[in-house]
Amino acid sequence: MPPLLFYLFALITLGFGFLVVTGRNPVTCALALAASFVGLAALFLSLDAYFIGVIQILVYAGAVMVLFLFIIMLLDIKTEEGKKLNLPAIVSGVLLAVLLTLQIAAVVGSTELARKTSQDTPLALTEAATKIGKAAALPTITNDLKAGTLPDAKLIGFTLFDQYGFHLQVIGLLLLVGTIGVVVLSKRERSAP
Amino acid sequence: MITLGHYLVVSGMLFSLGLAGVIARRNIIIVYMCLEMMLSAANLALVGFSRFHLVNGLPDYTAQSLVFFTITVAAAEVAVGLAIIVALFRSKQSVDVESVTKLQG
Amino acid sequence: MSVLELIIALPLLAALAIWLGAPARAASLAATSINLILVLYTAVQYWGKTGLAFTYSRPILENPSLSFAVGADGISIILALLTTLVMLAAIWQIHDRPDIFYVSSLLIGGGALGAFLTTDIFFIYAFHELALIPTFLMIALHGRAEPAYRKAVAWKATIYLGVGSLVLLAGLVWLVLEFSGGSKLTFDLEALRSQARLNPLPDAKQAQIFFVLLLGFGSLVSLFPFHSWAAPAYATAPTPVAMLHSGVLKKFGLYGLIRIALPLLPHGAHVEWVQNALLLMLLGNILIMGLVTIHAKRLDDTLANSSVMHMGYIFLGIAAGTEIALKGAVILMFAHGISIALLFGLLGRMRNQLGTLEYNKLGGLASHAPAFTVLFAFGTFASIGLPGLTNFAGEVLIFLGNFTDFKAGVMTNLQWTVILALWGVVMSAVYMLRAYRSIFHGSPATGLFMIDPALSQRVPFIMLAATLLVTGCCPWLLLNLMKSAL
Amino acid sequence: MHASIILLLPFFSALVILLGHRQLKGAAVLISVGSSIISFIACLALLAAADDKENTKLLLPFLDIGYLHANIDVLIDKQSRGMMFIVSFIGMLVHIFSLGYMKDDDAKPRFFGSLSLFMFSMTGIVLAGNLIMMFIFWELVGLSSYLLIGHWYQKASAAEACKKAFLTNRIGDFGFMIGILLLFGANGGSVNIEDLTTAFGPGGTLGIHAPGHSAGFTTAAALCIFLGAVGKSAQFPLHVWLPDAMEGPTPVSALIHAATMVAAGVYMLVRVRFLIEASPLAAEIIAGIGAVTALMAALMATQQNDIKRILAYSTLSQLGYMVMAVGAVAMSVQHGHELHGPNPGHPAMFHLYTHAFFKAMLFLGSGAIIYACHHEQDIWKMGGLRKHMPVTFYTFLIGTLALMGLPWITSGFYSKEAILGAAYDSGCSILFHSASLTALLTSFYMMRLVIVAFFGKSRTDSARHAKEVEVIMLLPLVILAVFSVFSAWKTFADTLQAYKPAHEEPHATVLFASIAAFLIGTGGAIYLYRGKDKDPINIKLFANKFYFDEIYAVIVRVCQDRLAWIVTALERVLVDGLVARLPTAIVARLGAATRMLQGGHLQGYTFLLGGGVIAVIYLVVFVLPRLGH
Repeated sequence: MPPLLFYLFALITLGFGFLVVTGRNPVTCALALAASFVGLAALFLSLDAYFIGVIQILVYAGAVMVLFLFIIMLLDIKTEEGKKLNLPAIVSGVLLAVLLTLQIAAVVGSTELARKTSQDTPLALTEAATKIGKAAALPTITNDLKAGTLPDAKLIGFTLFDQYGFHLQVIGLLLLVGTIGVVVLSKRERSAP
Repeated sequence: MITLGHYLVVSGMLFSLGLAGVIARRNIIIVYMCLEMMLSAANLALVGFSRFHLVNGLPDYTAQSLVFFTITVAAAEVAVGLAIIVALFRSKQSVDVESVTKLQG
Repeated sequence: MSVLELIIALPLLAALAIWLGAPARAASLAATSINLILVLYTAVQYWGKTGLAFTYSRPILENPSLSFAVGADGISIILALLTTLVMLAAIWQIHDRPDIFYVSSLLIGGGALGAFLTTDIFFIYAFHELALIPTFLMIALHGRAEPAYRKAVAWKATIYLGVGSLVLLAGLVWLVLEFSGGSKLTFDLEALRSQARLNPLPDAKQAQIFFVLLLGFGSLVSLFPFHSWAAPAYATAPTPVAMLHSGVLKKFGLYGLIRIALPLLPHGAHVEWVQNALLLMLLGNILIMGLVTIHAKRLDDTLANSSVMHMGYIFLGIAAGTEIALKGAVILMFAHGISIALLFGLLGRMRNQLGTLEYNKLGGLASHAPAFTVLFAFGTFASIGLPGLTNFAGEVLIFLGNFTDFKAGVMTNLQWTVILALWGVVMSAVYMLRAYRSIFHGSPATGLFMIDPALSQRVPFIMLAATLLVTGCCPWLLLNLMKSAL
Repeated sequence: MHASIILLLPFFSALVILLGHRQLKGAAVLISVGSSIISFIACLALLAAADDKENTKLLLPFLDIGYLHANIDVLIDKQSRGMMFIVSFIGMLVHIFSLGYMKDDDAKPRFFGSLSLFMFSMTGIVLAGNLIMMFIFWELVGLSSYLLIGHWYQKASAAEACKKAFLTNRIGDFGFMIGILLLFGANGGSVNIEDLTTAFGPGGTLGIHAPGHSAGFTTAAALCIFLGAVGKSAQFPLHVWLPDAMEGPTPVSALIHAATMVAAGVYMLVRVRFLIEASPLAAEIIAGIGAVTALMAALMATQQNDIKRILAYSTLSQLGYMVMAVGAVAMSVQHGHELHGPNPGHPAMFHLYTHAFFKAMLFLGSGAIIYACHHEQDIWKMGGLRKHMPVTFYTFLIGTLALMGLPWITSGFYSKEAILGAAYDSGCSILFHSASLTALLTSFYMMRLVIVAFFGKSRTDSARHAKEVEVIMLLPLVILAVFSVFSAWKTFADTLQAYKPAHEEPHATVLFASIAAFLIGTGGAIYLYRGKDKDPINIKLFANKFYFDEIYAVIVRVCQDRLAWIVTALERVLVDGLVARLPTAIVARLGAATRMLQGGHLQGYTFLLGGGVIAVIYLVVFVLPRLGH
């Protein structure tokens, strides 16, 4: 994945992210956020996480952004024209952001783990076929591996259902509670308050 | 060459952007979007680590499953959050953060 | 059942009876007069004896051995006599006032009696706190100035005395822990005293504990740096409360020092840094408060500040620690209590009749109210230490007590302090005579005039003035009560 | 036994008058006069029973703890007997005189009560056996002078005068008490006069030749006790109260501010002369202050116009004389020559005795004049009273001549000459010269008074209509006039055990000086003032009493009132501020700060959250590794 592309996608993600933060009109912010998520998905792809990249676009850029737009339209939120800038909040926000970035950069710079590149961590797909324990029994995974391609979705599915079965059920429950919550919250009070 | 560091720095900057947005912005929806950004920045860092920490020659999929979980939680959270915003808007007719001071001590 | 318990119980029972609807004035007068007779009886019984008498103890708790023990020696009887006298006078001079006046006076007096007559540190402290509460309430409810100022003054006094009591409590607990040393914790004064004799504490520790006790008792007694609550409180307090608090309750701190601090920490006061600190503070009391009193433009400020100033002399007696000085201190406590109560009582009457107490608005009252003038003269000349009235006997003993170990030619800083404190006697003469001159002498400028109180209302003041004269001419009456070496 | 009568009778009479003056009405006066007569008779008995052993007898217990015996004990010796005679005799005469003088005063019981209180306290001082008892009655005398000066308290000037008198005395008592404390400490707890005399005597522990004798201490003690005398006898720094004390009724001035009370200071100095003789510096200072007071008061008297003020300043001057005599005698003793003679009385006491008689007589005479001229006190508004009031005139003249010291006839001459003698052989010539100058001035201003008041023609009709006062007021005048002549004669002086110089003839220069002073002074006055209607010489400085009153007023205002104002302000700001307001302010500020945390605005919360995260990262990543965890 040539470095140029990486910088391009990073620029897209951060640029639109900045637009989200500074945008006046909520709609532009929402769209900028969607674009930022697309850039992010591209970065996932560059990290050979194809399934996660697709999920990112599907869930975030698709569902969440649509939900935001829907709410903006529903509540007809006008652009904040002319509201006086809450200067102290902006200043403290920017200050904190800069401080955090510097700190992360310093931390990252100081550890040699971060200096590993994708070349010196090549994916040894063929030998992996024999070493992945229980997964080796599944022909679909071993055949792709031997064919030199990365069965990304299958491997995630195997990991999820093999090791994190219980966690999935909890997430399922969480989603259920979330939806019931939404219904209760947005039900219009029959009796006038 | 692109190293893990690059990805982490990008994720850090994205996270800071999100944090700045949460603090600086007055419109609660924008605050919410920045929150989503902070979550996705975390995902980026996780995916970065899973790619550069190989298990048996393959990327470390436990990290990616965690990313999967965060995405799910984020979705549920957005749903509930927006419902709250709607209820809030109905009672306060404004989405300005200043108006929400019910918890004042 | 010792007579002392009856003395303590009577006022509290009377207060209860009033609260339950008994006629306030009758009940309180009866209680206080019986109390006075009882205390006189104990004084006669105790004449010439030494050590504790009338002791009776009711054990309450086992492990920290706590018992409601009463007992009195010369000092407690003298102070009890002071309390009952001032209580009777304070209550007698109340007329057409709500019942709360009677109840609060009884509570303050009862609390003071309890503090003076019990020999258990716990109850000494507890009774004192009981006596403090009605003072604050009365200042806030029935004080003299407009409500906002009155409440501020009450608040200031409460916080001051509250913090003072806390410091005192810390000192007392430290003292008790030091002496019980892990074995049975005891609050009984006699047990602690014998323990102090057996294994006295090292001087350095004694000095520290003494200093903490001094700060605690000091702020209750308006020692110099902690005095700013006293003047406004007395100026605005209703008359009976002012009489009782400045006359009686303020003596509790000094009584505590003499009864608790000195016997248990004999060398505490003589350690260099403690003595110098105490001397500086009491000089502040005498000289600085003397000047502040001279500056006062109203009679109530003058009296309030002068009562703060006179505490300096008593502390001087305690600082000396010799037998003569301590007996002088006790006599001066008795004398100051009576004279300041007399003055505040008369002040209350003046305030009701004249409305104003500013010096430049008064003048020439003597021509209309001769009896009132004579009584006020007794109070004035007593408080400036005229021989023939009790204050002088106390003061001269304190001064002599400081010079007992004087070697010709070398003056310790204790003796230099006495010289400076002596100038306070001149200052007190200045402000008291200025007050007396501007109120009574001269021609009645402003048409404000007073008529003499009816004989029945004059009795309490005549009683106090007579006490001053009798004990002034024969101070040996009080001295024979204090035969036991201090 | 006599002593207890003399001491306690006036006290009970004062008490009875105080308690029952409303019921007693007229009788109060009789009680007080009766008590003064009885105590005079008791004093005569005391003089008769002159058993020469001096002993201190306990009368009443007062303060008796351990080795402190501050009781009411009585020391009867030559000095106290003589003084007791003077006090009770003149006291009785003044009581009788004021019967007439205060006839039309409405507060008579209060006046006579205070007079009895005064007799009680004066007797206390005279008979005092120890210094503390003397101090007690010292202050009681101050109180009675306060009551008597302020008798007509309605007058603002009288109210101010009595307050001023009491406060000035109080400053004197302040020094006196310090002196007593020093002696009490040094003498091991006994302030008994007899013990002190032995202690300072030849064999004693504190005397001048005693081993542990510290000159500084003795001088300090002597000067402190002298400060007490300065306050009471109105010597130089504290003399301002005596002229103002003339506000009181004239009999008061006669008794208190001429004969007895102001003499108490001199009496006390003679009592503690062992102390003064033990310190040369103190003796010189005392003599110096005495001389200065005498000279200054004499100068002031020359320019006064109020008859009582002139007599007040002349008293001041004579008191200065006596104090100078005490100092001079002490100096001469230190120079080695003892007071020789069988009963070595003291020139100061001798002058005190004679002065008491003629000065009381002069004051009572002036009282009669004022009473006759309807309370007119200015001598320039009198004149020609010689014809209208013959008896008063003659007695007044005798008193004046005694005061001026008419050679060989009047008692004043002998006592003044004794003092000049003491000054002469005190070894310091300035004393003698200033003393003789004062003698000259005395005769000058007294003759001026007599000429202006009695000779020439009456200047105002109140002087013209003045007629002789009743007999009850004249009687004491005549008796005192007789005494002012004969009190220095041998027989009488011996009974009073007053000082009588052993060698009959004084030094020639002393005799010449006193006669010359008398002649020049009288001549000058006659020449200047005969037939004049207004004062020819007019010296502002003397008339305004050297502006002392103004100076003291400024000192009081600045040192006391201004300082009091500053101290009050400081106390309120510093002490009240530091101890009370500062903690409350701090607590209030802390409260406000914590409240901000719960402010309820979301952005505040997130900011704090973010800040916390950064701080934790900083600590964990950057600080802890360096600390070696």
